[in-house]
Amino acid sequence: MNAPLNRTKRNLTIAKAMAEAIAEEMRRDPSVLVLGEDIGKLGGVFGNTRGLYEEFGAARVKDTPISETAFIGAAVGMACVGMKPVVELMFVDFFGVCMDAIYNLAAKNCYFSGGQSPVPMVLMTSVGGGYGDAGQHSQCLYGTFAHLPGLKVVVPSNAYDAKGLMLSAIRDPNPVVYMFHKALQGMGWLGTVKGAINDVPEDEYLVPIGKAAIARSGKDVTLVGLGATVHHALDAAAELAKDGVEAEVIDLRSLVPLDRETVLASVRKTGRLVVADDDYQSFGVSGEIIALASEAAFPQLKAAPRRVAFPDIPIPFSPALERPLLPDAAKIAAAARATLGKA
Amino acid sequence: MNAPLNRTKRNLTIAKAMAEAIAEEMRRDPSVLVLGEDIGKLGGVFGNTRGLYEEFGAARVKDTPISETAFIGAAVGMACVGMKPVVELMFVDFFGVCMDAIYNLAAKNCYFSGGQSPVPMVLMTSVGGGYGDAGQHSQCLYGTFAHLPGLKVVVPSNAYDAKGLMLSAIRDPNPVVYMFHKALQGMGWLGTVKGAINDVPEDEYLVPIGKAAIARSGKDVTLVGLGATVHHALDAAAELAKDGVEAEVIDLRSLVPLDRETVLASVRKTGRLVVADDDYQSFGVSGEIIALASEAAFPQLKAAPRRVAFPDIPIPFSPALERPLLPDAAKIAAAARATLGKA
Amino acid sequence: MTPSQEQRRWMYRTMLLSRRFEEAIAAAYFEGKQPAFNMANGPIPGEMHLSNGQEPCAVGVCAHLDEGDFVTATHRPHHIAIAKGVDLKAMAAEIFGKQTGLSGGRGGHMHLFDAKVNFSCAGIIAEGMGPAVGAAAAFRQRGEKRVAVSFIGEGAANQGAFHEALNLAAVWQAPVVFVIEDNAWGISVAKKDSTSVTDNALRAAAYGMPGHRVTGNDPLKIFDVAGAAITRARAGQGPTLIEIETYRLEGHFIGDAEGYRAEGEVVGLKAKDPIAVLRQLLLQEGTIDVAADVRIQAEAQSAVAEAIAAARAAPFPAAQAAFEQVFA
Amino acid sequence: MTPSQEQRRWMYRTMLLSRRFEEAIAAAYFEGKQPAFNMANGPIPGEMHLSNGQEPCAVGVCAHLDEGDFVTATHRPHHIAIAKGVDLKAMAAEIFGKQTGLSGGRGGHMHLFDAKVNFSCAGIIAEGMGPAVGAAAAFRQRGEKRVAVSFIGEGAANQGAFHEALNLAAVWQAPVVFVIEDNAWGISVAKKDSTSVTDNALRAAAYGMPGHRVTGNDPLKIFDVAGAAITRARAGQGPTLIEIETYRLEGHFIGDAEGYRAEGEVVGLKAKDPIAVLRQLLLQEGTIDVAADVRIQAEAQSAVAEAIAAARAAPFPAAQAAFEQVFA
Ligand SMILES: Cc1ncc(C[n+]2csc(CCOP(=O)(O)OP(=O)(O)O)c2C)c(N)n1
Ligand SMILES: Cc1ncc(C[n+]2csc(CCOP(=O)(O)OP(=O)(O)O)c2C)c(N)n1
Ligand SMILES: [Mg+2]
Ligand SMILES: [Mg+2]
Repeated sequence: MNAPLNRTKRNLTIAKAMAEAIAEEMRRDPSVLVLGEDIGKLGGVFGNTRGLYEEFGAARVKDTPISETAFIGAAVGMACVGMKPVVELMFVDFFGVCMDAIYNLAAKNCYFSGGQSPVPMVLMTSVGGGYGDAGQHSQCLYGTFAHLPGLKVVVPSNAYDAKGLMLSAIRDPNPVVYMFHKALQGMGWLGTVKGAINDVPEDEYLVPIGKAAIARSGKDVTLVGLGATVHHALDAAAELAKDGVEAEVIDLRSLVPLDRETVLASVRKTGRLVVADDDYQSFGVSGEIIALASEAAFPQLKAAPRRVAFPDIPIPFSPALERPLLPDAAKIAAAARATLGKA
Repeated sequence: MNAPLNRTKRNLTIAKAMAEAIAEEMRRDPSVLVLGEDIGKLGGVFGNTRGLYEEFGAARVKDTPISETAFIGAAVGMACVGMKPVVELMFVDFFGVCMDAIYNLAAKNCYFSGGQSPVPMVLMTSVGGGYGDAGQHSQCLYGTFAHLPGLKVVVPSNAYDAKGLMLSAIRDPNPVVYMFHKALQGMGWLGTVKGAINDVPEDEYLVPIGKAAIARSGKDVTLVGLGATVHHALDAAAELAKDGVEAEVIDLRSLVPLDRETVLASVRKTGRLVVADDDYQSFGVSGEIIALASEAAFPQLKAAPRRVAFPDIPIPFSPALERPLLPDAAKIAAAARATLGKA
Repeated sequence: MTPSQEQRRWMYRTMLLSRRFEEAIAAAYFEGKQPAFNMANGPIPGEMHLSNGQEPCAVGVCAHLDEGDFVTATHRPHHIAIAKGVDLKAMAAEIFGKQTGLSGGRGGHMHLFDAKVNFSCAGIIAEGMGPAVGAAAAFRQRGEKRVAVSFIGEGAANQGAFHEALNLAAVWQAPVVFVIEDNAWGISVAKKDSTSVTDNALRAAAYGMPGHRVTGNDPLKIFDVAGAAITRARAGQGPTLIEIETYRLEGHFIGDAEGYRAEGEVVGLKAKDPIAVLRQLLLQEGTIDVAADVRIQAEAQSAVAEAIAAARAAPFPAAQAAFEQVFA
Repeated sequence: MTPSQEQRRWMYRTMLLSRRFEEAIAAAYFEGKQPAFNMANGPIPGEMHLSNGQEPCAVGVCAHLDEGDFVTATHRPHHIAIAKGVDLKAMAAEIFGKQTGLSGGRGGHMHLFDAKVNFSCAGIIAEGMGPAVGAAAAFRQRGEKRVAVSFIGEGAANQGAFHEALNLAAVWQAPVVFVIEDNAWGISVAKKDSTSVTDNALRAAAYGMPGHRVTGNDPLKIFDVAGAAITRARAGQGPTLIEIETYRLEGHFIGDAEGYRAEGEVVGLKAKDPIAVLRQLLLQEGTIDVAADVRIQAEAQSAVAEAIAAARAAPFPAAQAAFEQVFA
């Protein structure tokens, strides 16, 4: 990355950073095009394609029928003949109507073809709840996508990463599932975690897929998060710092490939691990990260690893029910304290 | 269970045990019916509905079009108005064309309705590879189903359990995903692991959903498996016994609810854990079981837990590629030895 | 088929009730969301899809149904729920996320379930179609005279589930009627940009079933066509597909800026507000007089006010309740 | 459209090649599986779906295509792969799971990919339809004269993906032709028990596109109808749906006991074997003489023998190769 020195800061939302990345890549590469529901004139329900229709027109920014199986399948066909489609699945919760095109087709064509037919496409999809949209519009499903081979899976936690990961995703010769969290997106109507809005260089830069970030350094306990939970973990770390506990916060950024080395190096250093995830708890991300540490950093682990995740129940509508279930800084800090025997 | 004393053994395949359970329940309960592709005259591609069409006729044993979304959705509607459908998704690999009807509809209606509309249905589906059927017909996807709330998930490893779990599943007021492994099914054309064929009482008996079985007792290391890997684990235990290592083998039988107590009790006793799973390794069953032990049996763990699972790649066709990837007794025994420092 | 005077009054009253209900919901929805509109805030969080203008579809069809008949609706469900007889108080309480709601706050506005009247809805496009076919098939198999009706939007007619459900219904000759509310828009995408036929009723022929299109958002015409289809289904003669031209007077959801609509479109639609049209007709033909109208309006208003007040007054569920009813 | 003499000979030769190939594959498939038939054993494990009898569909359509045109096929792909020009040796090696196979043994018989001739197939019903629409849309957008063809079975016409793909193709006016091979069976389920219309070509009207049914499993009629559709697509006039009556002379897969077939059904179909019929015609009309026929047959036989021998002789991939090409 070659950001000019002394440039003035340009704080963007993730929505704007995504749209900017796509636009830049569309300017550079005529094979890039965008497909999905309401991504044209409307600019995307989550604002991440705003301005593209006006600049590139209907031929390259195609509103589709409500036919996810067909248009995601079509994206695979386009990719096979030299295009680089960026496709939107409006809410990840809708994966159930089109998962075959994603996990059996996009994900496996490269392998089944022995590398003859790679599938350079990006599937961007919104995740997360907390705003009362109930159980079919609030899920994260990170574990669902990360479990199935052949897909890269990225989850930006801030606008800088959002742009850099989008550029990497579009240029990647493989299908990349790009999961953006509604609570971070920067759409006024969804509210936005402050830390997600940050300085985004106008230039082109890549955030590598498969490399976690150390969002805060520390030596006493490792807090692993992704997407929204990175911010809760940072808040928890600030809280813990008041008690003199130095937490290291890792932003996974990418689930596939998973940056096992960064997680392990941190856990080997701190000996303590808390995983924060707003996806369902069991058989998902939090289990995998704990298993990783237990298998490969067992000698260094000083306490039982812990996790703060969404419980294994459908996501309820009422804020009285939903809010208490979501991971937050207090729960993460409490879990961290428990690993330190300070519960 | 009240099996008559001194009865002669009746060794059945899982296929026969499943069909027998369904038939018994259809005789007892007129609201039970069977839906799916080729489950009528053909008796199911995997034999598990054989004889039902002849006994109960086309009205209660309905061959469907190749329309999984519609007929699984229809099963939910039937369940809502008092029927108890047993539906077949021929291969679990096909879940991508109909997952919405499973995970957002069948799984969540009870919750969304505040308990007004429970969904008593069984979704039976074949899993597993090892016979050269390639990457769209060989997956297990245990983790995929277990991760999403609202579904019970069972995996029989032998005919006795297959019948008892099927009876429990049909009577359960909730959607139960019943995953049967092709390598255990007892269809000649698929070959069958010997241990899967066992004595099945003619009487009615229930195997409770949510209760693991201790398939072999031991004190030195805990081997956890499900479906096919139970048999590999038992073979590994026999192998280890030759070296004086007493392995305890746990057959999970049910992933949701997960019998955490039985797993933990064993790990607390042995201090050592190996998980064997032929589903994809990451973000799935093996990670969850290891995480469970690490969180809740940390003080008793004497060595890093290990797993033997299918690697995170699509399942290749060629036996030269597929077979070396599958979990087997040798790999499990080696992992167990490694936990004992005998690698 | 022509509705009786009693049926006409029911249709008018029910349309009014739905409209007043949604006006009250919209007002409550805006509370606490200003100055910066944030969907998470206020007494009603999340998305809110209003059906203002589409009431004729609900009453024209549901006039032929009773409690035992099975109805599935969409993310835009209020008018249908009300016409199907869902308990208004429990529905309001659900939308406010209260313990007294239909499902104790677990579902919210997109997941209204009332098993007593066999009503449900869902947030996934076309998800209710399979269940309607299944319920109808069960009725047929048990020799019951009940029918099922599945409502969807015109945008949903391009979803795979639509095709599978219609074919399965036809193969099983299930007593089910599929009703498409064609409000010309799927969020911001116009029907003509998403749908390869102008008239979805044409698609019925792909399943060998009758198909009808009803124009003009006219409750009486809808009553007629739906009545014939439901009678046919009850008589064991199989499924029907109906597409109704209707009007979405509001945005896709509250907060939608509607920049994609042509200038004057909404004004034009509002000028044809079906409630005003029906009122005019009933007055003209003498089915109601002005006094009756005043009374009907007042009753609707007070039923809604009562439901909303009760919803506001009701307690929130205890946090622990979230863990209940995951399984039966 | 009528095929030229050269085209007729190509069709005959290609049908023969496909038939001989499948006979050889079937023979190899049975090796090592006896006495107890176990699919996991022998040089070719897994399911094996033969297309014997369906060759007219492949040649009648592919006669109009060249390498740049994009074709997706199903779990029953050999005849189409061969007609599309997939490398026979690499294909045989793939089916034997060898390193020299199209994808080095990763895919097998249901996942034959040959990017050089833009051919692929898949094991999930109707999965290839979306990709065909997308490839065609890309061709149109780039101003190329290439077309896409998606083959499916008649059972697949009841899958949601069918509906979505046809609608999308029509909305985009994509140069794609959908070809249904109607062999009357979806495994053990007869078309009449799964499909609400007898003629799937009727379903084209649901998308405002032309639909044609070709009867008699006749390669010349197929050539005619497919030629018009492909010409239309190439000229930018949009998609077409074609359903072809064809015959499945074998079981759904090898090992199928076919107890669901009516007595005499297979015998009746074999009596109409399209290869015999075409040979007769070509001899009669003088397109080939007996000597040419003998030569063509011998060539097919030896091409197959060579491919199978090479496949047998080729090495298996190294176990480690399984980890390669998961990602590009
Ligand atoms: C499978 C699926 N895809 C997309 C959506 C997002 N979505 C919600 S409503 C809607 C538009 C629906 O249009 P239509 O069916 O015409 O119903 P209307 O909103 O007009 O009542 C879309 C695309 C969804 N809920 N489910
Ligand atoms: C989504 C999906 N459902 C079911 C199957 C199992 N299956 C494989 S082939 C087949 C029958 C297909 O019938 P048809 O489309 O007519 O093709 P044919 O086998 O006759 O060539 C079925 C049900 C599948 N592969 N994918
Ligand atoms: Mg609409
Ligand atoms: Mg067929």
